[in-house]
Amino acid sequence: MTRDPALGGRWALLLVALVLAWPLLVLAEFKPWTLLDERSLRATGRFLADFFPPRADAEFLALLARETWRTVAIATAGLTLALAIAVPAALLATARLSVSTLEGRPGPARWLRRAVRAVLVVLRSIPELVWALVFVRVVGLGPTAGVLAIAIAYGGMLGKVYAEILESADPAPTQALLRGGGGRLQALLFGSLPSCAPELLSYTVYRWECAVRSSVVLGFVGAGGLGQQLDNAAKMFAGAEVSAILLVFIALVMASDAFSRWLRGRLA
Amino acid sequence: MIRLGSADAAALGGAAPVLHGIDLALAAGEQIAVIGASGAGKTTLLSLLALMQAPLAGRLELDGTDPWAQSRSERQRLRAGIALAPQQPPLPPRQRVAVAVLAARLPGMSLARSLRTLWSPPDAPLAQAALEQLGVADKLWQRVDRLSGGERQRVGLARLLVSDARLWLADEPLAALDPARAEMALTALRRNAAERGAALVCSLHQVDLALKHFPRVVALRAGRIVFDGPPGGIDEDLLDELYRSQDESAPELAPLPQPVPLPQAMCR
Amino acid sequence: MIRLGSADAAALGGAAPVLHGIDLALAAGEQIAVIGASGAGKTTLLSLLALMQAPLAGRLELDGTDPWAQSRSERQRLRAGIALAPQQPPLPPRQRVAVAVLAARLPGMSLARSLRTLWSPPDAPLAQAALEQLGVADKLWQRVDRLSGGERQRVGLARLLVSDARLWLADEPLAALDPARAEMALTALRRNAAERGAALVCSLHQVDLALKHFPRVVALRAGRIVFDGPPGGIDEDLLDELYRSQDESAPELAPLPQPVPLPQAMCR
Amino acid sequence: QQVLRVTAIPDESPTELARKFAPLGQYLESRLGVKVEWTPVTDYAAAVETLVNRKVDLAWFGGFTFVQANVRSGGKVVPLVQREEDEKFRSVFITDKASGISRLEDLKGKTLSFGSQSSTSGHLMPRSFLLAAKINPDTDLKRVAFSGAHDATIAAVASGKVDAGALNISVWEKFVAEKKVDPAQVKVFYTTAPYYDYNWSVHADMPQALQDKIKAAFLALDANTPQGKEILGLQRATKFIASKPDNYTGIKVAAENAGLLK
Amino acid sequence: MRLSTAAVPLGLLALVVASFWSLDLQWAAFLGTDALAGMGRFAASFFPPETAPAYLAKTGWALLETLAMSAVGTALAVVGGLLLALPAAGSGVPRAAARLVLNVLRSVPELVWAVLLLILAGLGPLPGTLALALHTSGVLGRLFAESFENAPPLPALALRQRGVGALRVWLFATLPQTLPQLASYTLYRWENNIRAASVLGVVGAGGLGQMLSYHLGLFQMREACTVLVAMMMLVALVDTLSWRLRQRLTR
Ligand SMILES: Nc1ncnc2c1ncn2[C@@H]1O[C@H](COP(=O)(O)OP(=O)(O)OP(=O)(O)O)[C@@H](O)[C@H]1O
Ligand SMILES: Nc1ncnc2c1ncn2[C@@H]1O[C@H](COP(=O)(O)OP(=O)(O)OP(=O)(O)O)[C@@H](O)[C@H]1O
Ligand SMILES: [Mg+2]
Ligand SMILES: [Mg+2]
Repeated sequence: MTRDPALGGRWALLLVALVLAWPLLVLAEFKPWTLLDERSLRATGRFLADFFPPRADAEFLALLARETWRTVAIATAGLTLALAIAVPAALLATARLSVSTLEGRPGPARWLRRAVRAVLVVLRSIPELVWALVFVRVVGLGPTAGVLAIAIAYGGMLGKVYAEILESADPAPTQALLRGGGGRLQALLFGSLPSCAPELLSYTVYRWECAVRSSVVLGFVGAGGLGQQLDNAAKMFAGAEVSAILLVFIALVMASDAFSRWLRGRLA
Repeated sequence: MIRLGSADAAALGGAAPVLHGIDLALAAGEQIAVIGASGAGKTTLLSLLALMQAPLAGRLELDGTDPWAQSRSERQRLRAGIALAPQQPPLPPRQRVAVAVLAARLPGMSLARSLRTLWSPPDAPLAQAALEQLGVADKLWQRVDRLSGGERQRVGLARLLVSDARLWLADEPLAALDPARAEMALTALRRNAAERGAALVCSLHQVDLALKHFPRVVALRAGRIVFDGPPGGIDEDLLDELYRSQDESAPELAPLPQPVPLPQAMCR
Repeated sequence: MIRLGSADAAALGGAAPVLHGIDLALAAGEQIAVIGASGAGKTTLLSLLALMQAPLAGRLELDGTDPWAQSRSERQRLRAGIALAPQQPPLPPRQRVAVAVLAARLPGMSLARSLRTLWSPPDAPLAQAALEQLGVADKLWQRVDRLSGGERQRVGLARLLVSDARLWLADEPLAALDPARAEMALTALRRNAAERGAALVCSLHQVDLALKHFPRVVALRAGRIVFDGPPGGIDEDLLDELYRSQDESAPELAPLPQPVPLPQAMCR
Repeated sequence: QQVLRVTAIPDESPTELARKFAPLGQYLESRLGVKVEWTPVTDYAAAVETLVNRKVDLAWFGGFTFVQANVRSGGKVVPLVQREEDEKFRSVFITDKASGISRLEDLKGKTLSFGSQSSTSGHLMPRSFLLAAKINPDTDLKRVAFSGAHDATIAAVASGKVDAGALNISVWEKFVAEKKVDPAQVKVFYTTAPYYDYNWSVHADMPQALQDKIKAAFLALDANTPQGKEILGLQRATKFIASKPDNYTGIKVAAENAGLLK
Repeated sequence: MRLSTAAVPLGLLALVVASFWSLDLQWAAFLGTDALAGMGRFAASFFPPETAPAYLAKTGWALLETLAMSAVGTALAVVGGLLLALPAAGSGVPRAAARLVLNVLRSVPELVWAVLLLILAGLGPLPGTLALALHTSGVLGRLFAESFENAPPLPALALRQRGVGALRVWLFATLPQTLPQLASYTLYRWENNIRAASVLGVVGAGGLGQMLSYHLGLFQMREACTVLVAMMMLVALVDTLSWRLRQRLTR
């Protein structure tokens, strides 16, 4: 009676994990000790020594300020369009508001849910960089491609995560309402939103930060913004400029982090 | 009004049946107490009556038809007529008492009015009247998570009082209440149910209150109904059997097992 | 052993004082029942004794010294000697009963042994013995969220039985238990506490059990101690006063307010 | 006012390209009487697409990118001029002194970095010379990497991240001249035979008169004038000469053989 | 109070409007018939995908490599994220320090980490794996810290009341409650990292991404299409896998 019935399963699981980990480590050529050989340490040291002091003349700073705003603007515009995709998709995709699932007998609506989920998978399984590559070829270089790429890839991501947040919340209040015969939107507003709203909001703000980072990366394929500057600086091995741009990024993301905390504080 | 015919059921979230061959008929406006040892299946029985899950076997009829044979939307409509106050009140933290109570009226509420209720409940006097009958009127605008245990429980019961359901189910409504408030709550439930013609089913551990207040008592033992009738029919022997340890091999109360051994090594 | 001198305290998470001028001394090995109406401050009193919060005013002494004047680490050490079973058993869902129970032994456990306990508890027999005394030994390997209400509560109490604290605090330990299991649990608590020389404080709504089992009863009314002595000193008048509605302006139980009005417009 | 938009394949860092172009742009503005606008792009394919879709008017192409543009536009890309050096351009294979590699055959089982996959001198021609030496980069080498640009290839070899690298000879010579690489540590172990490379191209839809004016402007650059000296120096050219599509048939064949053009 | 309540949404609205306005987006270039036709031609050039067996085998290997990079990177990130999330969900100086580290790790995108790491670790999957691990540690660490902070506090409080140390309170009360959420975040990040791993190929980190940028650069659209299909299959696979795992975990 006091023998742990789960113990065997746990050992088996551990074994399976180890057996799976081995080929993965080999395939990823995971040999971190190569980082410590003398030649790579020297190269690293040279590169890092270049980082200080970061470049900070007025002209460069003005350029950075302009590009920073462009980066933020691309992210904001892209995320706004993404919301237009994500919100309706999430409401369609979540099983939490489904009365049939509540009863343990999925109804026909689950096919709709699956279809919506499949579309979301397609939207986000292609990285925004690839979307951008495609759009750059179509609309030419510039922010339009970046905005569209973010809108599409993030629409898919947000839609999925919104649905999941709604589902991971304590189901009791929502189900009590549905069970009591409440409508879906009512159940959402009264049951799920009070507990999910902070998480939904903070996730959205978090995604906006991600969009800022993405729009940086999109700069690498010509969508403008800080990324393009970073690409230039890195290709020149201009350590002082790289470090200045990195500092700007970090400041940008920390600012949006503070913004998110403040916003959540207001909601609570 | 609602009738179970040799129904089996699993606990909510479980798979194995814990109720076996339940036969139970409930007329409109009837008042029943369900008693039985911890783990006997009282909560599971109420979840069946609340249409939270279908019976694994057997029949369930509501007004002569099987709700589980109907369409989902039809069943959802039927649920609006049934209100359940679970063992642990499912109240979203941070919500105010007034809103939490009025959420019970959502099934019949328009979307516009639901939104108004979130903003500032127009039906607050109704909630107030219900809370008054339970002795917690002064907490109307308090946040739900700032209540004492007994206050929370009474807020959960106030939901029944304001609902316009025809079948009220209360799972151990008195667990967290002192004797006076228990009497008060039971009186309020019975009186309001009678005035509104709603049927009332309460699961109770307080056998004395069950026998004193209810014209009909159902006793469960290990998932089966062992008694169903007026309280007069319950005698000491039956109570003994009801609450005797169900696991026959376990020692009876008398020879208590040795005190828990605490080897020195474990103590520090 | 522990002593409160004209102490005031706020409810946990609240700011306004709900306990006023509490004087209470508890000797080692003593057993006390705390009674009082819902909202009287029983839970708050236990939280004071459990060193979960400092009194707003007045003194608290543990073995002659004020724990709130000590360093934080010293206070942490003192807390290991005090075990509290809250009103709602604070058990992480999905954790297995054995682990949940043995968590109470963490204060004296080495880190290595704690890790082993998570993997597969070596002290399972100890948990088993404690559960047996409460009649839930068969749930040893069940997940906590697959228990009925009364089973959960008993698992919460088993934590007290396995702990090596010298002061056991139980907040309404019998709320979800049927009469037989309530007797059984109370007997187990008192007997084990006595054998181990631990002091025991239980808040109870079951006045009859409190009077029958405890040599000393403390009665709270609106945050003040109105009685402290052997159960013989409690008479009908005192009980009446204890449980009378505390809000003097509210109607007494007799003239029940009018039934909740349900204007036609609200019904559909 | 009319605008002449100009771009170039990013075989060097974009800021370097912009710096190199500035005086040439002013010169063209004065000669053509139109505003000249520099449009940086971030990958080779984008440079090709922008000219094919006529989002720019004039582009600096490598031999292989010119062939790609010509194919994608259905033969509507016209090479105007090229540097004298581009008639006999070369690539070099470099390695670390300590690696023990001294011939192409030694590369078997080693790691090699090209520049961009669309580069003529950093990928296509080195690959075709490897194939000619009976070494298939995709199967005989341990790993083939693409550093993205010629200067990045040098950095990868210098820090020992790859055993060898293949790149444009003129970038190599520039790095040696500017002492950005230590010849005692990194050495050239193979230099390819000469081939045709870079040119300045326009779209065939450009008015013939304008095409001729641009061509004339390039051909008129003279190293004996101060302005010509500066521009030619930055372009690493002695002078510009007329170019023609036939120059690049060899590249096209090499690309087809190497499976890079389908 | 009322005014400042309205100020937040108004401020956000202003940010959105300013973004659209200042970017001067070329909707015409995107929605014009010309552009649509161009896009159609461009899309058509992707079909049919290349299906030569040798090429499929090569794609398969790259797929495995991407899978391995993302899995190892994510696993390392879980370890790093947990190590940082514990202090970050605590209090005082360690909390501030851990949050700073998390912010720095998170604010630098994988691609940028990869560019920096290429100097350190050379071309190939290792810098890619490490880049994923660094960035994801920041992301997961923050999400983990948040779920620790949002976990129902009572179980932890009960143990803390007994004087149990922070680590074991976390192990016995917070972790079991948040485990499904942690797993869900991890699995979700893993899906994310598969896409990120593809992008990293652009800077020389191997896998499907390297093939994609190679073929896109050479205008070999049909081969690129095969790679894209493989990428989508991989994501779909991980998606279902993680959905299943999550369902099991939350049961
Ligand atoms: N977080 C809180 N914030 C503010 N007030 C609170 C909070 N929690 C409880 N209270 C109030 O403090 C008073 C005492 O609460 P306490 O929980 O100690 O009562 P109790 O005697 O345990 O009652 P019960 O028997 O209902 O559990 C009550 O009036 C309650 O409304
Ligand atoms: N989610 C679950 N999965 C599996 N078994 C469960 C689950 N919930 C409850 N059970 C088991 O089902 C049986 C009946 O549970 P139920 O909750 O109906 O009892 P109850 O009569 O309400 O008891 P209590 O008075 O303790 O609340 C118990 O033995 C319990 O252990
Ligand atoms: Mg129950
Ligand atoms: Mg209490």
